[in-house]
Amino acid sequence: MSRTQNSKLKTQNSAIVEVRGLKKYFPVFSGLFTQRVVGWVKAVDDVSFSIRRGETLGLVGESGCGKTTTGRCILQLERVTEGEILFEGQDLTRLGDAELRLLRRHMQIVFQDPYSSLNPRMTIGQIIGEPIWVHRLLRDRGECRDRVEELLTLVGLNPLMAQRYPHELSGGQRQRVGIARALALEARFVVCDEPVSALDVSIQAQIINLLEELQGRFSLTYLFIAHDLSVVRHISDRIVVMYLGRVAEIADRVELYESPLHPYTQALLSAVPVPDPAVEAQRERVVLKGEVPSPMNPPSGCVFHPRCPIAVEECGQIVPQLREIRPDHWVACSRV
Amino acid sequence: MARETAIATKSFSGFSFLKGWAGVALHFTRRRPLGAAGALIIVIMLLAATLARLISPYDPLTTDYAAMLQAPSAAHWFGTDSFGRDVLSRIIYGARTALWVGFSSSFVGATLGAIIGVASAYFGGKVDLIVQRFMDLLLSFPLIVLALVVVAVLGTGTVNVILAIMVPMVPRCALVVRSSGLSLRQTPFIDAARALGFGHARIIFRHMLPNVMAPFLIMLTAFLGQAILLEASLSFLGLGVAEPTPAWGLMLKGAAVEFAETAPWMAVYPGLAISLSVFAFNLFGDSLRDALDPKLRVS
Amino acid sequence: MRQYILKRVLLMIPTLLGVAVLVFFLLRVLPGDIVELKYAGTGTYAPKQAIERERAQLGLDKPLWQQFLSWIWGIVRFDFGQSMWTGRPITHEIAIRLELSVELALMATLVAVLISIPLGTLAALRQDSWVDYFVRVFSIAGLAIPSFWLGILMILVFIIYFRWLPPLTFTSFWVNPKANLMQLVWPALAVGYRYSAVATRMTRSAVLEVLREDYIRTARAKGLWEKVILVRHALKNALLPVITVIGLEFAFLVGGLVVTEQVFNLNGIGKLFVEAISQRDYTMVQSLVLLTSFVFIFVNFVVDLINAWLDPRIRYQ
Amino acid sequence: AAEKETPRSGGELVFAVGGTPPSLDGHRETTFAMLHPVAPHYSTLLRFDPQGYPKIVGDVAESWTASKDGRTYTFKIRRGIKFHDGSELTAKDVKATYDKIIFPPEGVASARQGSYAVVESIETPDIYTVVFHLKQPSASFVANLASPWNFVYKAEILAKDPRWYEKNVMGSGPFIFVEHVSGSHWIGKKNPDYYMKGRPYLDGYRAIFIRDTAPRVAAVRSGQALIEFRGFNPAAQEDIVKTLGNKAVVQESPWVCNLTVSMNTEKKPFSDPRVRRALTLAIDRWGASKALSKISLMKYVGGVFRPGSEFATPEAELTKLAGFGKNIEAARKEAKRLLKEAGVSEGFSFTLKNRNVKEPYEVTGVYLIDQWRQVGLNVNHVQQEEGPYFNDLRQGNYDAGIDFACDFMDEPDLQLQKFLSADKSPLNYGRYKDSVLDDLYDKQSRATNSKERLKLLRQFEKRVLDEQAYQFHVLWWQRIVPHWAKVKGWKVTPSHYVNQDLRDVWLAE
Amino acid sequence: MLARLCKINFVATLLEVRDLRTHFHTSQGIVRAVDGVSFDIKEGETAALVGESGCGKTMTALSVMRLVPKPQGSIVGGEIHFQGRDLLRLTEQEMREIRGAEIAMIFQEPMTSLNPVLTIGRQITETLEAHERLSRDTPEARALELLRLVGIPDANRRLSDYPHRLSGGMRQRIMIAIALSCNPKLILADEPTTALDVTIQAQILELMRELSRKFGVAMMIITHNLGVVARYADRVHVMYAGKVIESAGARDIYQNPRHPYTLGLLHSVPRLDQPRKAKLDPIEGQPPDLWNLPQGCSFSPRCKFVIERCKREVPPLRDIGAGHRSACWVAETLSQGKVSSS
Ligand SMILES: Nc1ncnc2c1ncn2[C@@H]1O[C@H](COP(=O)(O)OP(=O)(O)OP(=O)(O)O)[C@@H](O)[C@H]1O
Ligand SMILES: Nc1ncnc2c1ncn2[C@@H]1O[C@H](COP(=O)(O)OP(=O)(O)OP(=O)(O)O)[C@@H](O)[C@H]1O
Ligand SMILES: [Mg+2]
Ligand SMILES: [Mg+2]
Repeated sequence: MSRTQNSKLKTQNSAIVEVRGLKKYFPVFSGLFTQRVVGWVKAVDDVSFSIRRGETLGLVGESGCGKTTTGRCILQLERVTEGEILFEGQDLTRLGDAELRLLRRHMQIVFQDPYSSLNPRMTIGQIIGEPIWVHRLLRDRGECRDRVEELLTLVGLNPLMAQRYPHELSGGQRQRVGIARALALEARFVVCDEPVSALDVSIQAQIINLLEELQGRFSLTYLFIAHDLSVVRHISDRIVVMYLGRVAEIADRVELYESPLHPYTQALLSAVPVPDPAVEAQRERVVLKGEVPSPMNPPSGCVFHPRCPIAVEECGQIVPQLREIRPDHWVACSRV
Repeated sequence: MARETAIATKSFSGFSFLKGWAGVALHFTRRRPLGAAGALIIVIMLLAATLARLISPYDPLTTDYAAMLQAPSAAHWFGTDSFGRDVLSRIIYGARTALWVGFSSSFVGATLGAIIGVASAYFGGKVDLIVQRFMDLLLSFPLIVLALVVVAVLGTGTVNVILAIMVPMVPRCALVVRSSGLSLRQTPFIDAARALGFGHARIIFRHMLPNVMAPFLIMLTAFLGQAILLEASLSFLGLGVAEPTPAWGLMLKGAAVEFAETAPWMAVYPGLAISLSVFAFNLFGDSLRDALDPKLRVS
Repeated sequence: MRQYILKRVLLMIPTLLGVAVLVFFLLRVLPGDIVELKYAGTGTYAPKQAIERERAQLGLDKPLWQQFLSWIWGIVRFDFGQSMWTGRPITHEIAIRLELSVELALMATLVAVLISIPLGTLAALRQDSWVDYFVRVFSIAGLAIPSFWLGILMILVFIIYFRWLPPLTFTSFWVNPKANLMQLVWPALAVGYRYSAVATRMTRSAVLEVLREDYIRTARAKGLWEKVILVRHALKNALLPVITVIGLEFAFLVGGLVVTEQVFNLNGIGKLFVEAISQRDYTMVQSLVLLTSFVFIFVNFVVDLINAWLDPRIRYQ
Repeated sequence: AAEKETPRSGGELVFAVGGTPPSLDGHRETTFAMLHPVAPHYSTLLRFDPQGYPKIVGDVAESWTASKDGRTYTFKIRRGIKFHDGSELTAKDVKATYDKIIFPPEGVASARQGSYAVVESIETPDIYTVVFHLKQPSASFVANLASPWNFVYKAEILAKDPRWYEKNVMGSGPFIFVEHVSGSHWIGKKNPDYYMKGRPYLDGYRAIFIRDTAPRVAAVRSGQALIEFRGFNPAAQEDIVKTLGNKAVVQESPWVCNLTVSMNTEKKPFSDPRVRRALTLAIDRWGASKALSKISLMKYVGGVFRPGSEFATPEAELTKLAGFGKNIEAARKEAKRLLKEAGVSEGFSFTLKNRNVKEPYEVTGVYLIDQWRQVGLNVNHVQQEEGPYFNDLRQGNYDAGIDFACDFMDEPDLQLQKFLSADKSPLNYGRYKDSVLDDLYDKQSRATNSKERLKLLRQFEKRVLDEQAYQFHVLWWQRIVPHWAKVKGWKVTPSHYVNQDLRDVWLAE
Repeated sequence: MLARLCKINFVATLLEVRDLRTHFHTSQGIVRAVDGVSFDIKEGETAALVGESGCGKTMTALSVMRLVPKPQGSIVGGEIHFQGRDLLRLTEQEMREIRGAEIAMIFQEPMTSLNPVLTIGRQITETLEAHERLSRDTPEARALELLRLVGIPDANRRLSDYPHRLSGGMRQRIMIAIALSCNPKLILADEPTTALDVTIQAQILELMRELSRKFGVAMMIITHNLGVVARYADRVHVMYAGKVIESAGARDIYQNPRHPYTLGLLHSVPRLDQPRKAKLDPIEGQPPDLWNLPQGCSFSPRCKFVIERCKREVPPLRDIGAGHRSACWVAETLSQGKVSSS
């Protein structure tokens, strides 16, 4: 129900976040007296995409391809090397510490690891209540406590949990607390950095359902980072596929899964296991050769060409640009 | 009959009230008997120090030249020293000095070190580099020189000794805490705190510091034993607290060595007191380290 | 690798310079002046102009920065100057003591290694058994017994029961090994025992920790003999932190044995340190601090090299 | 009985020294740690009779005469004294030596220059005669020439480099320098050409530097050192005697050393003589003598002069001085009364600054604090290292302090100097000015009549210790030298500075 | 495929685990990590052990190897028959000879399972030496051969390399090489691909299948993801809270699950091969704590099909036909339709 309304909104509203030419290089130090920079880890290299208000944008790719870094850059937890991050039209990269701090309440993050994302020395109540208190959303202890209980109920936890410490909770419960904390400041935009990949399959579904439900209720916008393609397909409206710091493909969910264009996306999709031996037996597998290269010295030209089944010689020379092959379907491959 | 049951239920409820702490203590004792033994000695020391006035048989300062160098007897359990002062009383009061010097120097030293270490890890980059260099410098500076310099500038006396012992502890604690701080810095809940728009001070003091409690406590207990020993060594070198303050190291200094043969009790008992207390703190600290974090390394 | 070594060597310079600045100015804020101490030492009176003259002679009348620069300039040329107290060259004064101190430190370290590695390993293998408890109590006792106390007891035992005392003057090992060892063995034992405590505990915890590692489980799953697992897989990894600790202790022992040297009347660096500070022998203290800091940094560097040699993860960085 | 034995030649004497020599120049140093190992290499103009202190005898000087007006002294130099380099020692060398001491050239330090302020000039009419001209008569002049510090150096060397002797040894004494290992030991060997035939008896000697008491005592007990000349405290003596039995002998003597309490008279309430008097009255010196002598060097009750010396006040008279009486109860009562009168409240708290040395400073500090506690004063003990301690005392940054004096002989000029007005004597840490005392000092210094001098000294003592109580003595020290009986020919003196050239020392067996 | 299935029926049983119990003594009490586990593995068969985190999969495998961490954990009961011998009755020395040689194991974390200070070559050859399978000079040659076998390029150079220079996938290949080195009969692979990327996961699994076929090695793949093993396993054993609650042939279990937990597991994951569902069907609630198991069936508090009996009696693992075993009182009446309709 709410979902259809949402999708209507999506088309009308402009982007809530726009990433333009984002680059994040981590320096590699060495050298004599001074710590001279001898190289760069190109964690994110010229990435652009936008996130529309109210949608869920999925971000998939192999480990180390720069998904987390992209998310952290958007939230300014990492200073970008180059590029712009527009949040509701405002370029975050140009803001100072104090200005940023005010904006932070509108964008939040839910982490992958439910065990280390909560301060083990604080009670659940303190963890959720602290941001409310610090940002002075409520000035009264009692009100604050009520609000915490309300949030706990919202994410499906017993309000009595406020007294407990994180270690007394299971992984799924902690992830709910993490979500409640993100909601405490009434954020409009939430980066979910692999929020379910550390959880058991049976719990994953609970959290995914919760995230979807909350999105409907508070018209949230998600950047949903994951490497499990079936989960991403389930939750996302549009999907960005990254490979070695670059965007390989951007497309609508249905479009991407039904007709993936980039050879990497195709391989990725074919590698996803399906829990049915009958189906599996018939599925054709594109098993990629080789390993993911190091982002410190990525291959020249198209970063995927050493593993690409359809690569030709020129792929090693020309960096393919993101092209809109079909409406709203962007691919960075010169062979498509 | 009825009264008996009343008492029984009362004591039972009293016990259940204490259950939390008693349970922890009981568990600790069962799992780490050595640590529990250490804790017991520490508790005895603490009692001796706080109740010194009540339990010591004599005033520790009163000299009695009629009773110089007396062997242990019913009147003086541990004998008397060369001024005719009661050794037992001086040892009991000496626990005060030892604990006061030990606790305050290691607490202040470790806390300062922890704050510096955490802040250095949190800010990273240039700040970290500069702080690290400075800590390296302090570390490479000979400990004994630091102590000697402090005493030379300020003279002997309890407060100065505390300072002298404290200074070298700061970089040592900072080093250890920084390394756990560095990994803490990478943990998501610190990122979460930043994402929530908290200030630096809040993140350092409220989110990072409480989470380096384990290395902090371990350093603290390790320092405690060391501080007591250092105080004794400094006093032995004549750089510690001043006579006639009752202090163990001081009791061992000079006189005890001179009279080691004619009046061995003057040397034996304070020596035992030092060894036993340092032993206890180390024992306890070790077990605490095992209990808190087997992976943590303290050098 | 060569570049790494060069870098580390060059990085010593700023640290040593920092130490130099620190010690130089720390000494100048100490109350009491070497010249006045020299004369007032026994309560006799020295005329003012004699004191002034002496100060001028020692160069103490010049502005501080000049004194500092000329000192540093001397050091750059490996000229450490003369002791302000005895007037003899500092290199000479230190050299006599350094041999003893380094030898003692080496011997004590050897004792510590011989005690700590077998005991620590044993304790780890038999965790929470009586062997473990014994080793822990034994090693902690080493930490708890003040070394001056142990030294005094040793000397008293020698004197009272054997009517014998280790030689009081130092003979170089190369001149007379027996006399040399007779003098140094006892303090080395006393100190070595004490320092074995830290190393034993480190060995124990390192071995314990390594034994919990996944690759030990892998080794077991391969069906290796327990002995091979211990020596090849566990100890090699566990020794890394132990070496660091032992190295640091060694660095500390050179110049840090103030009390022990005093108790055994050893003519070493530690004793010289205390004397020089109480005499306000500025040039001497400065050189000594520089020396001990250098030893500390250098030993650290060597330890890092050893670790790099043992641990390929560091080696290839 | 010992004197009857015939000395035996040979052997090496090993002795312990409780410190290390700074420079080797006797003229500039003030510590026994230099004197004990170095003195055997040198001769002096005069010396104290080794067997009969305080008699003064010649060393380099064969004889001497004084003029009637007491302003000219003529010394005849012994012929045939040779420096260790073989050259002959002459009047020229003596003059050069004393010129360096009394009129040190630029850049040369002289520690005792002040003791020779009366000397106007030195002349050498011929190579075996030295003449000292004084500005005025001086009662202590000859005694000062027996100073053990005044090593006779070679004029030629001094002419080339007046500081040569700081790092080198070249004398004419009974022993020749062999080796010095810094901080470790010092070796000397017999001088076969020593002017006194048959001396020295020893083939050589070895001084071992042991700064700390415990190993020093152990060294003597184990026989690694046969003697330590400065002296041990009673406990060490007991241990040594217990270990060695009849292989040990103990020589004892009062010592020309004492501890005094000095007060900052510029500070309230110590500016009030009543308070200072109360402080001295509160000290039970006779009790202390009994108690402390068992555990420390502190022993003899005395005024400004060493008890037993020719200048000392007899006990009967001494007990009349404030704080020296035998009725301690009465004295304490009086002290309390005085304090009350001066408006010092019960429990008044002040700081006692003390040297950070165990023996006998700390012991005395503990004792004094306890004594003052008994008249209702609350004393805070601050022990400092030598440097800061002297600094504070000199700058008046203290309430009360334990001061000390140690001289090489009994001599009013030396012992009274520290009580002169602060502008006259830098050793006066009391910061007072008292022209009466200054006058008395000058008079006694010139007094050639010993009776008259004694009278002046009594007046001086009464004013310092009793009437004004500016500074007051606690106790004088005892010198106890327990040593191996086989060390012969050495007799203890009231000063550990004199009689250290080892000329007459020999080893039995 | 069918041929393979038929073949299995005639092949001898290699490993037979009966009522295995492994307990841990912890401060909370006794943790029943493995609480009566029974299953068989036939020669050459690939079995999968599936279950949520903490349900005792690793401990089951370690119990078979007799490598349960001492002294906290101990095998308190049951039998493990391997080629007719009860492993639990062997001496430590006999067991050592079996480890690595007869039964090999691959661990979950390729990053930490190799010793960082020994070369790859050394870590392979030491297994060979321990079991004295080869004469003195051949281990290197064998190591080289193994590296080529697991598809490591430039094998010669890699022999003298240290583990930290290799990527996770490479390390897992090394682990496989080590496991294969002594031609074992059985390989226990504890989540061999969980730590790896999807594309690398596929590589490793394909490799393992290929090799197991080539050498006829039986394999037990432990995983928490039902999808991962669908393609590779012949037989699947599902574990829940220390017990095997269902085991059946692979096709059977995916198409006709006979335990509510398996059913729930299959339904709670989104699937790429099916149209996207509006909402996922999670299994509500939390897995129980192993030191504090509920009465009766451990799954009963989360079960949609729960009946009164489930809360009282522990359902035994029973045969419900065609080699399909399930530990549910209502296994027979369970149908997929019921779940989707609820
Ligand atoms: N602080 C850092 N310093 C240096 N390199 C970094 C840093 N953070 C990330 N990197 C590198 O940047 C690259 C991208 O990292 P990122 O964490 O964004 O990947 P990811 O796609 O989130 O991977 P995963 O799926 O494993 O979470 C990696 O190669 C990583 O090693
Ligand atoms: N050393 C130990 N001490 C106490 N309990 C332990 C220990 N090791 C494992 N356990 C407990 O045993 C149970 C089973 O653990 P096991 O490792 O077999 O689970 P698993 O199914 O392999 O889980 P995962 O999927 O997370 O690897 C867990 O609940 C765990 O808490
Ligand atoms: Mg990530
Ligand atoms: Mg597992």
